[in-house]
Amino acid sequence: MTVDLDKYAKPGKDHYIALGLEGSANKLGVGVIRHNLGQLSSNNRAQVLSNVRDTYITPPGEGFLPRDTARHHRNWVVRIIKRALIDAKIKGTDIDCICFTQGPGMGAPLQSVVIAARTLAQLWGDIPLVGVNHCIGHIEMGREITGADNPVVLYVSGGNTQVIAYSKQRYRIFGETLDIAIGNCLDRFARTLKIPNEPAPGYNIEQMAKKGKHLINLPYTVKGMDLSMSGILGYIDQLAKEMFGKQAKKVVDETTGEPITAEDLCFSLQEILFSMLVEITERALAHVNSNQVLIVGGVGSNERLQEMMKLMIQDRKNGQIYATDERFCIDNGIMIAHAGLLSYRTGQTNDIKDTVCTQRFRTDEVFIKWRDD
Amino acid sequence: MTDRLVSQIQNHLPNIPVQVVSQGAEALVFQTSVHPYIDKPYLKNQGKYIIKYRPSKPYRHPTIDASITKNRTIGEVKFMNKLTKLGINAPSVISADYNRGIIWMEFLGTELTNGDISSLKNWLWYLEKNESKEKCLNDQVQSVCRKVGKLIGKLHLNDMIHGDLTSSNIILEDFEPALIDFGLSSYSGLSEDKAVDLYVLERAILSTHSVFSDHYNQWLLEGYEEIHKEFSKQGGTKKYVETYRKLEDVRLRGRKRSMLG
Amino acid sequence: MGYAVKSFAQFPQFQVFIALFADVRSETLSTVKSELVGANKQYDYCFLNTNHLVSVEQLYSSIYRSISNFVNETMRAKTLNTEIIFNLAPINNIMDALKRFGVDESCNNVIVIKVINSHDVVDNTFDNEFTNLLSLLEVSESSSIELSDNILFSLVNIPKLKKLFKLNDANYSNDTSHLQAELTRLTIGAALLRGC
Amino acid sequence: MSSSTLIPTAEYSAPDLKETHKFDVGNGDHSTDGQTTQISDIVINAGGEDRDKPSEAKDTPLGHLRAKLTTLQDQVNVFLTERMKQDKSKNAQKEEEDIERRILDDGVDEDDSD
Repeated sequence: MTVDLDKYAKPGKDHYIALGLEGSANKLGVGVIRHNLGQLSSNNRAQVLSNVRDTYITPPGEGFLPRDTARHHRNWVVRIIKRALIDAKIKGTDIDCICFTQGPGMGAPLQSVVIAARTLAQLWGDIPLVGVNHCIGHIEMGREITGADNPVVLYVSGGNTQVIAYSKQRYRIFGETLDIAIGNCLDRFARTLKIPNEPAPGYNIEQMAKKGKHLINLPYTVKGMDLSMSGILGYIDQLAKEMFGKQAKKVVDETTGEPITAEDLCFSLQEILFSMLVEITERALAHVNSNQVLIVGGVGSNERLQEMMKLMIQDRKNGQIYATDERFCIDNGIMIAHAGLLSYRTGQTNDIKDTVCTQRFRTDEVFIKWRDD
Repeated sequence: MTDRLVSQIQNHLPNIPVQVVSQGAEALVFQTSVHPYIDKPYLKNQGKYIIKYRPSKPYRHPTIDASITKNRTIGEVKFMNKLTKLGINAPSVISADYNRGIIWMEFLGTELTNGDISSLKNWLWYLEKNESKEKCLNDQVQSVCRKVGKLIGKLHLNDMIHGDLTSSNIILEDFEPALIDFGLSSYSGLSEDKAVDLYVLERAILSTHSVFSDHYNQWLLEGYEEIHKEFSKQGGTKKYVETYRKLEDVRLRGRKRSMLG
Repeated sequence: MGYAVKSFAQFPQFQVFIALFADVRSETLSTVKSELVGANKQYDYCFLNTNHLVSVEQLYSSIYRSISNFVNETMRAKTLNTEIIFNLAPINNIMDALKRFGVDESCNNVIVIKVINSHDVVDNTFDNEFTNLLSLLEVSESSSIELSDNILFSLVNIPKLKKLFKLNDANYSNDTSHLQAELTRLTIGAALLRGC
Repeated sequence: MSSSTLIPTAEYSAPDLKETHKFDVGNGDHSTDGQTTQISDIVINAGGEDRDKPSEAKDTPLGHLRAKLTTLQDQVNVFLTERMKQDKSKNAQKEEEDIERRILDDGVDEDDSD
């Protein structure tokens, strides 16, 4: 039995339009999505009318501070919304609901964006507001774009590292990081190496890793279904400081005797982190007896991670890997619009007083009313 | 896929006939009728042995793969050997090849009348399918569940954590329970880790044996408490109270702590 | 009684000659020892004392692992004969293993092992090894006794064995008829974990 | 001055204030380049440049309102930051008196405090 998604359809309107606002980290994203009436399916796909994004970039060696990130979002949000509406060729009053990231994420940036959402909702005639869990946004957009109906989801970003599987109207967390997120780990190592943050530190680490040859020994810290990364970061940060700091300590690869380079460090860090991620994903697949993997979150655009996941899934009976390109896997507004519209179509909306954002918002706290498989 | 791995084990162990018993995320479990070096070993079952094989993972860098396979295999043999030394029912180790991720071990369990292996899961399923409610909750079932509780209690009293307790990882050898599959096992004295171990089993029994799971789980905990009382001199009762309190916390928040977004 | 020939399903390319000799004189044993140290080709056998061997299963487990390491080129010792001794030991020190399991002048029961390539075996190969050993060990045929669990259990020094393998704190069942089985399991387990 | 002049106002009351504090933007020349909402120094010192300045205020009623709002926001930020400093110093002062009491009653050893 599939869930009726049209119980709240407006009479005489054969589609829905939703505006999505994302700003939980350093990316400000605004997206406009359109659903036709009826079930979403391969011949009734959600349509992306616009998907605009502006990223707050900091100089090399610097992370993004909440205060400046919120300032970036505050001063750009109106211009980005205007562009999204123009691209989508719609007016504010065409919109059925305004969806915003309610959490998890950084407090101040979330706040900047939700103020914009509340203002528009009242400006365009009391349009309903829908609070969206950032991770659920990634999952639902990934499912819609790739067509994967019930994948195990690996959510890997600057702020999150979780292995998630759907069961009984919840997205359950099967395994997760016990300390820092993988994106955060890669970004902080990029800062240690003073790698540029343009377009993204993780992207630049990936390019360097491609040139890496020697693998250095790093601790492998998987604990059951969970993993921990702060120890690895501490270890490789220390090594990098010794090699490139005042000491300029020369480190040599045992087997070839050749000197270890920064590229080798990036290569080794990726190999150990991604091996751990693929292992806990495979463990969740075996546990729920699934053979579909969907990677979401900014780190999901890393080709080496996708390649390793593909190698793992090929070993499972007609295993299938799904990933989205940088338009969707990196934080964006369209995913918030899509997930928010699904909530709206099952009657889940937020009164203004319930639109307070929260930094801690666990994926399994959300009732997935639009699924009942 | 499994055939690629079966051929891999075949060339590691030539002339040893193997059948796949199960395939988890990390390892394959085979059954064979050939003992590696002696026909009449000092084991519960002769003529049936288990081979656990950790194949190399193509996605992992060869150096990482080799060291993980080796460490995990050594870790599991160490854990099983310690159980044997402590007299906690578990398969005895026959032989091991750490570099290739192979462990030969004792085959535990017998065939139930329906041909399934006598794991706690299969036995309870068999009763639930073919027997009356009284039979499913009779003294024998009660005593087996209590013995399972005592077995896990012994494990925890030695600060050992199984890590993947399910009703299929408990084998009955003429109604005496034994633990198997130590791929996720570890050592910890923390009552939190022991509570999570119990919680995972409780959830597994709830989902696999939902009809009478309340009774099973209750008897199991009674056995767990009983063994702790027997060791009250070594602080067993205090440990039980602490672990039980943590179990109530874990039940509330689920396995996962709340995480910063 | 004579000797036994053991083969392993996994390694048909080898056959293993095994014999147990009782009442070997200490002087002969010290000669054997010096010849071994001098790497005299004639003494190309693995010589073991029986103090720390509780069952045939324990012995076979080491021979099996040694041949496996030999085939996979992962031997820790230089020769197969020394590898067999090393794989019996619970501590990661070859010299100490030789002292505990190898030729011991104070132990007059000696187990002799030789691994032979199957394609080198002709019908009197093993008989020749046996007669060669009778002369090397300066014993008569009657001193060769059956390599059985009962005999090994009668010869083993259990307190020494428990001390070497650190098994004094292990959990034994109160039915002592299980002792040989339990010690077999524990010695094999300990040897497997040598150096781990 | 266009007919519909929009003047933003703000007021702040708190139990320890005798009377409500009223903010008055005054009629100086306002701009959207707020003093208290600049980018952090760390970013500039690390060689970053500020590409997130708010757009200039247009010469329209709403444009003027935005500029005045910026001034008002600065005034509010300055006022609140000052109050936080006062609270901090008041707490520090209370902390001071408390130590004397604790030494006399609880025998807190003065030396081990860092």
